[in-house]
Amino acid sequence: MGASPAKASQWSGKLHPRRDEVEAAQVLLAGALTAHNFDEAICFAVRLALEEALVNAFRHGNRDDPTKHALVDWSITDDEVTIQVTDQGSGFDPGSVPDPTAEENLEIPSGRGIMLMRAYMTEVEHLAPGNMVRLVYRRKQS
Amino acid sequence: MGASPAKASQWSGKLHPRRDEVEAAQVLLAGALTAHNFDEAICFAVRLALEEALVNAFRHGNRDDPTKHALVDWSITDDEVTIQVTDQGSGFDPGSVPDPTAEENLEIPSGRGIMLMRAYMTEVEHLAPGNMVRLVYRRKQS
Amino acid sequence: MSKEQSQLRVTDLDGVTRFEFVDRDILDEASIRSIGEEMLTRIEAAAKPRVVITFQNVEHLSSAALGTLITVSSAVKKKGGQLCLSDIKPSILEVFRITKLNRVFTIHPTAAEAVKSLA
Amino acid sequence: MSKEQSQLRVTDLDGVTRFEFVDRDILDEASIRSIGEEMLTRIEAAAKPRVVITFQNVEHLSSAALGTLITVSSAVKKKGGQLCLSDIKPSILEVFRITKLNRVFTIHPTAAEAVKSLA
Ligand SMILES: Nc1ncnc2c1ncn2[C@@H]1O[C@H](COP(=O)(O)OP(=O)(O)O)[C@@H](O)[C@H]1O
Ligand SMILES: Nc1ncnc2c1ncn2[C@@H]1O[C@H](COP(=O)(O)OP(=O)(O)O)[C@@H](O)[C@H]1O
Repeated sequence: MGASPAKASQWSGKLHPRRDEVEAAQVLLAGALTAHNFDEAICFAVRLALEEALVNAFRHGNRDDPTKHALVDWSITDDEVTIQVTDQGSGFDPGSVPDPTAEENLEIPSGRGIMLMRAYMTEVEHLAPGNMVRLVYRRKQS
Repeated sequence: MGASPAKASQWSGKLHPRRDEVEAAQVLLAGALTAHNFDEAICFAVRLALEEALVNAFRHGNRDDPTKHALVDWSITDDEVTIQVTDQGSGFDPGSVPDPTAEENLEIPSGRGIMLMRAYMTEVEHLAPGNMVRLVYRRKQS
Repeated sequence: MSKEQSQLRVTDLDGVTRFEFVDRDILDEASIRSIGEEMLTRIEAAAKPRVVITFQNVEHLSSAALGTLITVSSAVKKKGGQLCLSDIKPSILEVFRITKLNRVFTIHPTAAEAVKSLA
Repeated sequence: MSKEQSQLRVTDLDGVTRFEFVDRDILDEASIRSIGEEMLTRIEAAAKPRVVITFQNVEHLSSAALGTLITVSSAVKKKGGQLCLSDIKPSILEVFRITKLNRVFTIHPTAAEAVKSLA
């Protein structure tokens, strides 16, 4: 520890299913991304992925139980953003989630969260049993 | 780790000297305190102490350098709140700070941050060399 | 900001109903639900709804908001009406492309063009 | 919320200037500075300033805000004027007590009483 100009920004905390707490986490995430020179497009992508992960944690994982929380951890370097969201649920099988972009699913109102995370992030990994998701954004080599 | 209904709420992050980040941290702190059944008066006290510690970290410790940050850590149980704020400065001697409530200092516009922290918290400890302050609030036995 | 206020501005343009979002972010589930309900109430009240939803101010939206848009679109279709979207920022348009919802919705650059297409 | 807007409401009551805070929190250093500057400008403009600062909406303040109040108080005294505070919530009053600033400032329960005391 100590506040030396470290390479990585770490953050770790418990979030309750309240809009003000979710927004607070997004503000801190945006601040950390900006400090590591990630641009607006990347902030947009990472913020969207975190939003979807938190909605899933609170709704599906914690089944809308307001007394349950999500643990959020992130680590940000100049090259890479890793976010982990853990809920208090029993998990699920991410392989069994239907493709929302299949013609027959296009008009179903739900089921787009995971695919958006996958589209915007470099890696999306649901760790067994499925109550923990790891989101990675890796800067493209230029 | 894991999101079991743990006894302590941990939080740890880097804050930049921006109002939105400080407010975000306060929102998360209030959420955590409420989850541990601390009442409004205690939220008021703890929030004020964090505010003063952060202002000191950014202004005196980091000398208003906007590229520097403060590390904030807290741990909250049902009985106790511990907050640590670390800045990137070289510290100071907290023993040499004049008493702002002495008659001759009453009309000086500055110098009340540390005394407010001490008044509202159970313990305030400046860890050597002085760039780290540890604030503890302990619930009174009833 | 009180969440009691409507997050939706509603205007009538030559018999076309225009819905405009007030907030920059359409993320909050409670807001999304109340926005959806307000839209559905107005759509149910119309004989043959003609609706434009404009995204002028919108900077962020989530899959929950996309879900509400689909529900609204289905309600409009069921009544034999028509729905268009307009004024979608490039970053938000990308969300519609990724989810292939640009195939479900008719999207116009501006509200004026959208209204004209329904008139 | 734009920080460009004034965070201060100013009213004239029988020649007494009343300053009222708009925000619930007087914490943000930039806001505190601009509030202080606005107060000082108006005090400098008065021959013999009579000023009431009311805390109706104030839920939080910090030592930086106390500092500004002291600066304002000194400016008022220097011009031979008078300053009172009013409508301070118990939690905020406690901050004045702890810092012994209740000895520096004259504090009234309500703005009406404060204005009356200066009239
Ligand atoms: N954290 C989680 N815990 C349990 N189930 C989950 C979790 N995240 C996602 N799921 C399951 O995966 C499905 C698809 O999720 P997603 O793509 O985000 O769409 P939606 O949330 O709209 O259903 C959900 O309906 C749910 O069954
Ligand atoms: N983190 C810090 N780093 C260096 N000096 C500090 C720090 N915190 C406090 N100080 C010193 O202690 C003094 C008293 O602080 P405080 O009581 O908060 O009042 P103020 O900030 O208004 O001066 C400051 O003026 C400063 O010299």
